[in-house]
Amino acid sequence: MPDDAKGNDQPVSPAPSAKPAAEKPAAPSAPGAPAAAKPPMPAKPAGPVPEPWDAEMVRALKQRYGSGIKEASVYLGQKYVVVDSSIVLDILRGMRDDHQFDYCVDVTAVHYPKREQPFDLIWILYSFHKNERIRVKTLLADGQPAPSVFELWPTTDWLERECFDMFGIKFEGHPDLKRILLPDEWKGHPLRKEYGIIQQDNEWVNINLGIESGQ
Amino acid sequence: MTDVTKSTTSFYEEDTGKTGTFLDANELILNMGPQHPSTHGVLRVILKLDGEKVLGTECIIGYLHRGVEKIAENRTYTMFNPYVDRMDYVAAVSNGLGYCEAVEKLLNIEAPPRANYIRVILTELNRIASHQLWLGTHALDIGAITPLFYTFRDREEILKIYEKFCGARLTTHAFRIGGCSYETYDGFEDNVKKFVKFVTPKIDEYEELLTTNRIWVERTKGVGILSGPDAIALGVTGPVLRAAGVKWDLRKAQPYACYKEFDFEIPIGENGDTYDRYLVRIAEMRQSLRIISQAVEKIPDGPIMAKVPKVIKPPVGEIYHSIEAPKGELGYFIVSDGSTQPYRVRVRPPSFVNLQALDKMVRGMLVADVVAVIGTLDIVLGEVDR
Amino acid sequence: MLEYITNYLNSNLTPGQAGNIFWAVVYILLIFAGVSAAVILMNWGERKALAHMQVRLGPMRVGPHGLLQPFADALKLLLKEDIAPSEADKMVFWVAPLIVVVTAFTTFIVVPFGQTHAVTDMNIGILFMLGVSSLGVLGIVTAGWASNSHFPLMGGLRSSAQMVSYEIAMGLAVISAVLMTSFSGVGPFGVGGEGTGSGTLSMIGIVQAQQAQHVWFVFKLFPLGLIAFGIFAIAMVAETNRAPFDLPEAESELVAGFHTEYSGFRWSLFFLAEYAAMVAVSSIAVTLWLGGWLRPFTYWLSGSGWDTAFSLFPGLTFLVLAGFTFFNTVRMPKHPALKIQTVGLGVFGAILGVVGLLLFVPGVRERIQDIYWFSIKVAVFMYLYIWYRGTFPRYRFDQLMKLGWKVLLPVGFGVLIATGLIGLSDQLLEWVKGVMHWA
Amino acid sequence: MGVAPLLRKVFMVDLLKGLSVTFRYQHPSQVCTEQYPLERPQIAERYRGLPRLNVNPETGETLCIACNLCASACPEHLIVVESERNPVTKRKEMKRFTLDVSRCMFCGLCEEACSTDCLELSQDYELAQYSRDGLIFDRARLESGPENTVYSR
Repeated sequence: MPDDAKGNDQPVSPAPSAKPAAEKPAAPSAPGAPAAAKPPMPAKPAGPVPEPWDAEMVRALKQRYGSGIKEASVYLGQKYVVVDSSIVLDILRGMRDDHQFDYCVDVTAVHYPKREQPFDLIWILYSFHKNERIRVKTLLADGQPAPSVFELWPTTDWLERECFDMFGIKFEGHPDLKRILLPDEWKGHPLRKEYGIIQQDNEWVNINLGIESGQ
Repeated sequence: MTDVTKSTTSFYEEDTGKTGTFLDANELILNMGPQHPSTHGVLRVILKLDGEKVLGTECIIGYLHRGVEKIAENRTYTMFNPYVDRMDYVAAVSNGLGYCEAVEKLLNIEAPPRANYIRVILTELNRIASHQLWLGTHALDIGAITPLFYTFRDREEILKIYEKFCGARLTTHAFRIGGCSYETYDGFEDNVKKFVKFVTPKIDEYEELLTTNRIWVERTKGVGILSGPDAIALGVTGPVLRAAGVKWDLRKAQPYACYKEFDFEIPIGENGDTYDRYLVRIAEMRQSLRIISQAVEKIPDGPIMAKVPKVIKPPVGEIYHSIEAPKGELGYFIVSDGSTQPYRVRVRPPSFVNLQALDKMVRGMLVADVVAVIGTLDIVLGEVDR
Repeated sequence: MLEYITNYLNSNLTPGQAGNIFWAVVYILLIFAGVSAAVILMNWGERKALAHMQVRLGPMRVGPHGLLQPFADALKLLLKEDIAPSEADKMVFWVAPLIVVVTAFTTFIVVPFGQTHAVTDMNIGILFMLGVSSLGVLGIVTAGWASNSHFPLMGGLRSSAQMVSYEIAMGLAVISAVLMTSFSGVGPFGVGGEGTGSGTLSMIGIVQAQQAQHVWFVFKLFPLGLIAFGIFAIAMVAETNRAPFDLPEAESELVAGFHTEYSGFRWSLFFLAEYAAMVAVSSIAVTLWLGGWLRPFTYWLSGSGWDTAFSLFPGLTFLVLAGFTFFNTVRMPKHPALKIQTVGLGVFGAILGVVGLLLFVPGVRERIQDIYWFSIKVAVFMYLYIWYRGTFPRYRFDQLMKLGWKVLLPVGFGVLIATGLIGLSDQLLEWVKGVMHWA
Repeated sequence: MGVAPLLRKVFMVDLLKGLSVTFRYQHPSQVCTEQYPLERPQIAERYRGLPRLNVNPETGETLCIACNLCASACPEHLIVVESERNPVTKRKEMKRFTLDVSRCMFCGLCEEACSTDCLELSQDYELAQYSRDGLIFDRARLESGPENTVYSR
């Protein structure tokens, strides 16, 4: 147990955007990798760069929502769009109905505590017709509810519950939003960056397990 | 989906509350699990029953939650590798493959061809092992106790190959970021070929015991039907989706490793019932054997590790990479902030998503079917709870 | 005293018929001990046979090849803490296993292990047996109810429905066999003219009818006897809650069904009763269709030479078992830790051999061979029970009911009607002739 | 239903097929149980079992150079290496080495990190101890290697 603390209490890594051009990794090394693009890249220290994604669908979306579409890029061959949280439900519905993204693979979030809108909420969609994946991303402020897409894809039921459980993101319109992996009365949302790795809800442990602490 | 139940506690109040007269047995709330012989670990299913008919279910999961995603944020990329084996512990090799390939993609490197072949052989062996374990336990759930022992005996041969290859049988940690850490041992090819020859008649034997057996057919046909559109809406993947008639396999749709070099078919079902899922998995075992025998013939020489820096520091960025694990689409969503530790690792667990379909599949069925359907979904609670 | 005993042994009556209380008590004790021994043997045999079907070894550590395992288990069960759920209906909870075990053993009163080897010969023997054995369901239902827990309750419910439905199919099959006793004709297709057969419900009478007709009822009116036997063979598996009809205790669905809340000694009573019931229903099947204590080919291979040859079988069987045991003794791994076990196995083989030799003694072998043939036939059924369990998946509740009511019941009726019509064929012909004549 | 399937159903061919499989397997030669303490399984050469600290077989000196690579490679942070500089040779020497096997997952990362082939995962798989403390291995126990219990009975 004593040696546990050492590796675990590492400071929370800052968000990528806030990162000062961190020193380049030893060498991306694979011969074809763009190792040369090193010195003063604005925000990206090294490696491949997201390229703007230009496709018919993106143009249609941009035309319809204007500045609601904040970014549409391709990174390592994977497409993603960043959209405003107010229109995300519309966009997702459009993705499903108009652009044949009929399959929701995953709903997940990333926490960047230092950002103004600390949560990235990500939907990973897949289209059987086009054999194509796309990530739809939106930024959320702490406590700001996200729209539930349960109506569009029933599969998101548990995935949204897990997001709520782990990050505390509330999904509006979800039929039964409650914790899924942790006990219902648990306090805290473990995948937030401020939640320590050995941290537990000692009170809950105390009451329900009858021991001092889970550690 | 879970509109039958508001919350777990209210269930008990309804059940034990003093209201209602004695023997007022309209509905019965049955707590199946977490200690139950056929919930495959620590799944708890609350069944709302009318006699033996299921009116609704609610799954309570999380008993095996270990916070794998949180652990990932506090380990380096290399250190996290053994942990992924512990999610779907019956298909540890597939988990490792998915993670290693995701990180490789993030690093923008590619494993050398020999490593890819070894990966394919081991992963396909793992698919067979996982399906064998599934078949044994599924048959046990339905009451046939003997297939379990036959499948475990045959799975043992796979585990022996693993043990010789990487030193562990279950949580193998066989792959490293950039390739495989081990060169094949002497006689690896022979062992694999021998295994293929050994297991082919054994699969026929499982079929002899079950496929035409009238009790097995009655117990599985028409049980837990999931139609294609339903399956897609519910997000199920893997054999469950394919049994519903959707011909979709990531090995074909978006080939990873070196799957495009092999000739194999995607078995699909017609009705999406438990029997079809059984047939699909049996056929998949045979297809895996096909892939293995092709791969072991063509396995090229060369290095087994790509040039990977000692300290793995992927550039800032995020990646989603998924593979076809034995249970379905296993995805890793990794966010890198440029440091040695992943900023966020999200695992898209196939069992977790597939388990959601349970409620839809067992409504109106009998208690015995719940057991059959839990078995046919092929869940591993280590992966559901992570 | 000795004279008293030999007198009795040479008589042709069962103790009940002779009104001899002393011998009745002796027989009851013998049967109780014998059935208990059979249960112990069955316990070991099931674990071993099932294990070998499942490419395992089964018990190997307690005694040589696990021979002492049942005793170790019995001891463990007796010493276990006796737990009753706090919410259970204590009285009923306590009584339920007793009902089950008492009914299971009571049926053995009328089982004829030999011409004179039964406690008594009731003239309603088969009726008594069916009646008492169906009381067992009462114990199972009360056990399920008294536990005041969900899984046992469902087990009890399933059990009541299942046993009651299969009782009917079973009864129909039994009636068609009883009907056959009223034939006087000889051979598989002899039905006899004037319906002069004995027509009896007595267990001994049924076997004697088979002896008189020179055919086991399973071959009588082929295939009617066989079908009736088949119905009974399926229904009896369902009656005893064994795989593939083990729904009341389906372990993958209901944990342990009606005995989920039982442990220790009370649980062992259920166990004892289950196996005793298996022996009991197998005895019915053997008595009704397989000629009871009769040796095979009594008619074709008759004559004193053949009689002597067949009476050597019991001794030979034991000698073969002894030889098998010695063979395994030699094959035991040579390991110091296994020395005691090897010696034990050798001694066991020696005992078997001595018993085998004893069974060659003329006076003994003539009296014992009835019991031997009966036991062998029952043992075949016991093996079938194990074999089914090792092979088949479990039926679902509705499918079980479907099989019982929609398949076995109509077929049973058909067989019964067909048997009756064929039995009356002569009279029917007369009647038809009469009608024709009148017309 | 055709005649053949009907006949197959009536004569229970499907059930008999299954029964024949289980019947065939009863032969003692099919048994695949290993009677463990009597027969010990063949362990693969690469088996990852209880960690061991290798010593130079000639001099008996440890091969460890106290580089701490294993400790930093361990995902569970189970290894603690204490070292001090030898004033004579000016080399770092390992003083104490503890490994908490109770939480070890035998991933083999420490073995891979070791630059001198000192730390190695041995083929010992009998790790049961009577207390949790017994699973915290110090240098002496790690160097002496596994002590296999011999079961007399």
